[in-house]
Amino acid sequence: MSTLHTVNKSPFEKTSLDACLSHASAGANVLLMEDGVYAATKGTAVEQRVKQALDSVKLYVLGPDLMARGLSEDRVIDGISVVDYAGFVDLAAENDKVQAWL
Amino acid sequence: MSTLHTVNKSPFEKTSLDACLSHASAGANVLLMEDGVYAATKGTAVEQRVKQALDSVKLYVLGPDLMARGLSEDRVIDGISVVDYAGFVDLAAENDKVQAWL
Amino acid sequence: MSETIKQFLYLNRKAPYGTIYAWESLEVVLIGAAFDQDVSLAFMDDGVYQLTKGQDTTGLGMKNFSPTYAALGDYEVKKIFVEKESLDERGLTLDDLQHLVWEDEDDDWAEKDSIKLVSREEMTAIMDGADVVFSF
Amino acid sequence: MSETIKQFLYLNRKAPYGTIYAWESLEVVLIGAAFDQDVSLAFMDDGVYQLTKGQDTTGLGMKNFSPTYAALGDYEVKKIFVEKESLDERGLTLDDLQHLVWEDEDDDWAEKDSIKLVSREEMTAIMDGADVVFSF
Amino acid sequence: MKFAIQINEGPYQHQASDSAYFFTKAALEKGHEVFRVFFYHDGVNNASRLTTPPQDDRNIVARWAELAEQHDLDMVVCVAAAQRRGMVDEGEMQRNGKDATNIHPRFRISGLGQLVEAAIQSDRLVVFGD
Amino acid sequence: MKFAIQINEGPYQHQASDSAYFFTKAALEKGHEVFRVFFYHDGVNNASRLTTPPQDDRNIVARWAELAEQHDLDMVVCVAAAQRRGMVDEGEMQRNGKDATNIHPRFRISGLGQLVEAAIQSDRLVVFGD
Repeated sequence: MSTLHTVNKSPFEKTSLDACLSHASAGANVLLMEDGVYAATKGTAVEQRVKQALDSVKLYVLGPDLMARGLSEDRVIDGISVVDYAGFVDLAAENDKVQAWL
Repeated sequence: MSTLHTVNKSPFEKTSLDACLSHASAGANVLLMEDGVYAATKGTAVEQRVKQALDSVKLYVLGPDLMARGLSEDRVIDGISVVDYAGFVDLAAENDKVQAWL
Repeated sequence: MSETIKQFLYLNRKAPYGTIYAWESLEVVLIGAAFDQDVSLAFMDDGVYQLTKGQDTTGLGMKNFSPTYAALGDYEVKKIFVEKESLDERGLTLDDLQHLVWEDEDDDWAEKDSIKLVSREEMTAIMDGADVVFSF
Repeated sequence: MSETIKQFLYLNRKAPYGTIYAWESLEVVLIGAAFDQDVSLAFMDDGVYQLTKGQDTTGLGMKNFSPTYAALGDYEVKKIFVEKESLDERGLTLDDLQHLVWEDEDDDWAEKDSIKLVSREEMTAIMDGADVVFSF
Repeated sequence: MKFAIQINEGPYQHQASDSAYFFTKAALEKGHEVFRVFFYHDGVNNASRLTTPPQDDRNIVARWAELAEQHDLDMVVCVAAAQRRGMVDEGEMQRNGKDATNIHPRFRISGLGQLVEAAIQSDRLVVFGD
Repeated sequence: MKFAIQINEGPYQHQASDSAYFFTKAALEKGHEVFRVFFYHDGVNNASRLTTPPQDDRNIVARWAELAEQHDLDMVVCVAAAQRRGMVDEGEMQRNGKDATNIHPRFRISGLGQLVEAAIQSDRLVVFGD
């Protein structure tokens, strides 16, 4: 069964992104939202960890959350797709369940 | 000026302990409280980091918070002092200020 | 109450007492037990701290809710998965946790262990198999 | 309002919008400016994200409070310390942050930079020098 | 498709309620059904009719109430969580000997079973929290 | 010695208010003065007189009110934070056109200046939060 994992916290503040990535099975989808969007940006201390995750899971980032935080889409790591709330709904519908890493 | 730093989150959930320890100057006092008390126990993945901190700062842990979590005092790393709320008040009074790492 | 049987997974990743999530999550499990779904509880990350023995909240004036875990067997909640890597990281072993059991009606009410120690890989498989994941 | 002059340090370690702490902290700074204390603001860890340029909250329907930082100079808040290590870890440089200034009355109202980039060691010294630390 | 939404945090302090709102709105606009929005933990505080946010900010409670009105949403506040946090309707006021109510009329207080039922009846449970 | 206490989180969800209570109580028992307890952010929710916690758990609001009564504590709720979260006294009710109040009479609503003043007048500011 396919799962949409959601991560809403900064990887520099909380360990939830790492917990999610180390439990997401190959082919899973992971949506970075709220303060979780910082993990999607280039040049950070967690960039390698995120790029490595891209080998086995598909990563998405919520556009409105990026914009609010002053992060333009060109700062987003290649391979991560930007979606809006409608895209979030589609992901939730296309996967068999949604698992929030609170 | 001497400072009492307080850390109230688990080092496995949040990065505040590390932020505190990397900014506490020599001779500072650090109180582990609430979910922060987990950092005071032996055998964890952060034990070495905590022991290393003991070389330059004095560490305290709040006893009632340990007890609530089922952690007896013999699980506490040597060199960390257990205090109660009265001891917390004394620490706050003896130091020149209290800095909370929220 | 419903003919649908779903695989429910309650995901417990937070420590007790510092926040209320652990306790209010357990309240959902107790209520949910009446709905006859296929229930599993996963304890990982700081969630493993919820199950420690000897919790004594006298000094905090809070309700000690840890005895409630021992009642889960009576609610037919008997699949409790604890992640080994999470215990290791925290310097804990199964001996530090409560011994939770359920009584097997089909085996002359023999007491059986509810807690199963699983690896991170097994935990991933358990999560993958769930229909609904409750997070708190 | 008081003859005591204290060294106030506002410690900003949290990102904006995901939680309200950054904004409600800034409200204290604005109110506190009327009390004529010696005020410093420290931005470190995720707090550095508060100062990024180009914040646009249209898609969230939230108030964009980032322009308020530019008004701090008018409130005589002119000591804003940003930790270099925190920027580095997040792939940011000073160019990614707003350019905050204050006007120096004693120097023909010349605009001067409010933000000072400091090392972790300097940040430690700044914290040590404070009389009161506000955390949110 | 049928969605159930769970919200664990109160208004303003965390973004959880905002994210849940935009998700719910987008789901409805796409023609999906939202079986129930369940407010748990501090999430119960989203139901207060007594909030007065600044005029230049969003009104979280009013926004939920309007969306519920337009789409006939079932917005349920957990009774146990509500009691701990002082969210009160007429029935709770009388039962607990209180002298006021503070719940917005578009929300209703009920038991945790409503969350479990929503998870069973819906195709997806989506949780928003801290 | 004179203490000022700041509480950033509401009751029950986080331990902040509990820790602050025991600290304040211990400080008073040691003969220290507590200049003010300031409730900020979700901390304002500690002032609700409408809570009904389970009988086998502590009553956080009542406990604060009793301590305040015994020691004539000044317990201040930030007005801006209170408006966002629906914590209302008589004055706020009238000013904002609300139809009820929910604040416990032992607390008072006032401005953020009260926090700054407390920090100036006290020897120590101790902050409890998330």
